[in-house]
Amino acid sequence: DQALRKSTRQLQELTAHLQQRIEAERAALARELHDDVGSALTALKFELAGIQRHAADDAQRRRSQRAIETLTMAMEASRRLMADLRPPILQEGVVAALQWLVQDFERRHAIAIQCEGLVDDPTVGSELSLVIYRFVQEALHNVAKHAQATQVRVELHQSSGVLGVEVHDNGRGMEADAADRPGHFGLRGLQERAASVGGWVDLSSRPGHGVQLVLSIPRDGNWELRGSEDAAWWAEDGA
Amino acid sequence: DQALRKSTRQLQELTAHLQQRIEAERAALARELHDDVGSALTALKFELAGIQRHAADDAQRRRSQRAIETLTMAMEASRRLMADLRPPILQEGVVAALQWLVQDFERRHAIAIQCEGLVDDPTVGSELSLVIYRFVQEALHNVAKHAQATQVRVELHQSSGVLGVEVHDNGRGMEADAADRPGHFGLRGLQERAASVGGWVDLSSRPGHGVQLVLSIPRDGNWELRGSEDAAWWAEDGA
Amino acid sequence: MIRVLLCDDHALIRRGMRDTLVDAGDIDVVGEVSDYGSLREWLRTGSRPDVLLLDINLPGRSGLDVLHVFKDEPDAPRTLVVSMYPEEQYAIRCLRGGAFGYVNKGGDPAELVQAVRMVAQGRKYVTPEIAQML
Ligand SMILES: Nc1ncnc2c1ncn2[C@@H]1O[C@H](COP(=O)(O)OP(=O)(O)OP(=O)(O)O)[C@@H](O)[C@H]1O
Ligand SMILES: Nc1ncnc2c1ncn2[C@@H]1O[C@H](COP(=O)(O)OP(=O)(O)OP(=O)(O)O)[C@@H](O)[C@H]1O
Ligand SMILES: [K+]
Ligand SMILES: [Mg+2]
Ligand SMILES: [Mg+2]
Ligand SMILES: [Mg+2]
Repeated sequence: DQALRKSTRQLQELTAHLQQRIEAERAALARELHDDVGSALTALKFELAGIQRHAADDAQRRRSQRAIETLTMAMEASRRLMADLRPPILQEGVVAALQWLVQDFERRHAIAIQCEGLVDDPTVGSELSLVIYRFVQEALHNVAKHAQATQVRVELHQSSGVLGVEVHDNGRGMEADAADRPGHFGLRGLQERAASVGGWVDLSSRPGHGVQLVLSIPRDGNWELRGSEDAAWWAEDGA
Repeated sequence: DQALRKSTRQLQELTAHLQQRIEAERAALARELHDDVGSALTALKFELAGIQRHAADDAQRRRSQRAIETLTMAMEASRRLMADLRPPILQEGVVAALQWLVQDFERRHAIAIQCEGLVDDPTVGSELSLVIYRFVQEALHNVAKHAQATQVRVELHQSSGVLGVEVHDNGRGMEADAADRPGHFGLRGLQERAASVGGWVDLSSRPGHGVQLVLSIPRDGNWELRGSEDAAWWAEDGA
Repeated sequence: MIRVLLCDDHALIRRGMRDTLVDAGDIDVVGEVSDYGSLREWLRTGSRPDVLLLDINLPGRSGLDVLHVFKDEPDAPRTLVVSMYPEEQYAIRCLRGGAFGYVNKGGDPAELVQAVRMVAQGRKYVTPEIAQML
């Protein structure tokens, strides 16, 4: 029993370590992409424009136009890669990043999001802020993909040493076992991420009554690892 | 106690899943870099050469020369990134990398692997060598995870224009439909990788008689894409 | 002539921006600096440019930090922020931070020229997309 407890703790540490490695690696890659590849491509853009401005004839102008279009494709591809790896907006703080996610969602889907607590940046390190960002990103992504909601709410709050992030929708809701659909990793990934910083995710829903997704991260350093019973994340709404 | 045992198993699965995610993510990034960014930059290289050939005066020639140099910097930076994403041992050649996989397996599982043909490096580019590496890696991974084998064999051979890589075990074997288990991506991923370089994977097995996994890559440049009928990869052993 | 100062840590990009602006005919690039320290120095000893082109991603103090410092300085130069990031993420923050405009370096270089001319006249350079978001 003692041995098992120890091996559980070790595995938990390993998991957190792996998750951190993923994120650290992503951040390093994003930086390299931005600094090395991105800068060279940007410089090239100016150079090609210079060639086009000074083109002696139509054929050269056409050639440089084509080259500019090809370059633009490469730049877009690398920008997509970069944004996937580590959203640059996070450098401006969690609140700015979440506001951007909200605006982006509103623009894309023409649904106004009701925000609360997106005011002062909580004092969180870069790891935590990425966990929060990915949580809201995936939650909003799911709302857009599955919910058919007309109201969405994003909330950030901090009380009694727990940082809470919530995303609610009033859409069609989901069944208890939908989160475990094989091949669908979104929600499971969020749970893993949360666990890697000592937090957890609660999900509650009833078909027809939307989904409430809550990320909780203890901030007093005294959090305990939740046992496997508690970790079952399904809570029947209203139960 | 039961609960702990269960949570240990869950964490074990999670760890394996995370480890795979690291690998999968790296591979996906390298592929995207290669396919999206890399191919556009290669096209651009030709376009710039054309612009330089048709330059009307020295100033334009100088500008296009400068652009070519900047492009070369961008290409080198993205190539460096891609190299980072690949297992570094591959730089030593396919044979060295496979030997390392074999030794690693032997060390971890105390089963000696019988090797054949792991002598001279076949002349394959970096893309092919990654496909071969991942094939043996996943095959050995499956042997460790599922086979309960006492004998394992890894073979590399080249004949009549086809490069063949085989991994056999004498374990409990598997059912025809096991490869399609939802949520299990290993074998399917291998098939996709093989197809991406014009090759294919054959799997044969009978319950109780181990698994034989064969990767074939035509090397004469004359290979045809196998139709969807041929692509059904299941071959009853001995049939 | 419009007098422009460039602040970007990447030499090739500075060269590209310089060529673009100088080719326009009515713009003069009076200096190039690569970080906050050298920018400070230039502003202390040199004369005030009509427009400062300021990169966001600088070693040390970021472009956004620089804007913040400028807020308390009445004679700070009019600043046009240039960045490799797509505009929707940063434009609004920069404009609220006191910038006169925001241009994506990866975009059409002709836009840079247009933006510099507007800012030199003391007008804000705001694209329709950004105006919509404000
Ligand atoms: N807000 C929501 N409203 C309704 N159903 C939802 C909502 N969020 C998730 N679901 C259901 O839960 C399932 C699992 O969600 P999850 O995010 O894990 O996977 P996914 O979104 O289908 O795929 P992935 O996130 O891996 O791209 C979804 O397929 C969907 O059926
Ligand atoms: N060498 C083997 N011996 C016995 N069974 C095998 C062997 N290789 C694969 N299998 C069976 O085939 C299934 C599918 O294998 P596959 O590699 O696709 O998935 P996995 O190993 O279960 O998961 P993943 O590779 O995604 O981590 C396995 O779950 C297992 O049942
Ligand atoms: K930059
Ligand atoms: Mg999802
Ligand atoms: Mg497998
Ligand atoms: Mg910079």
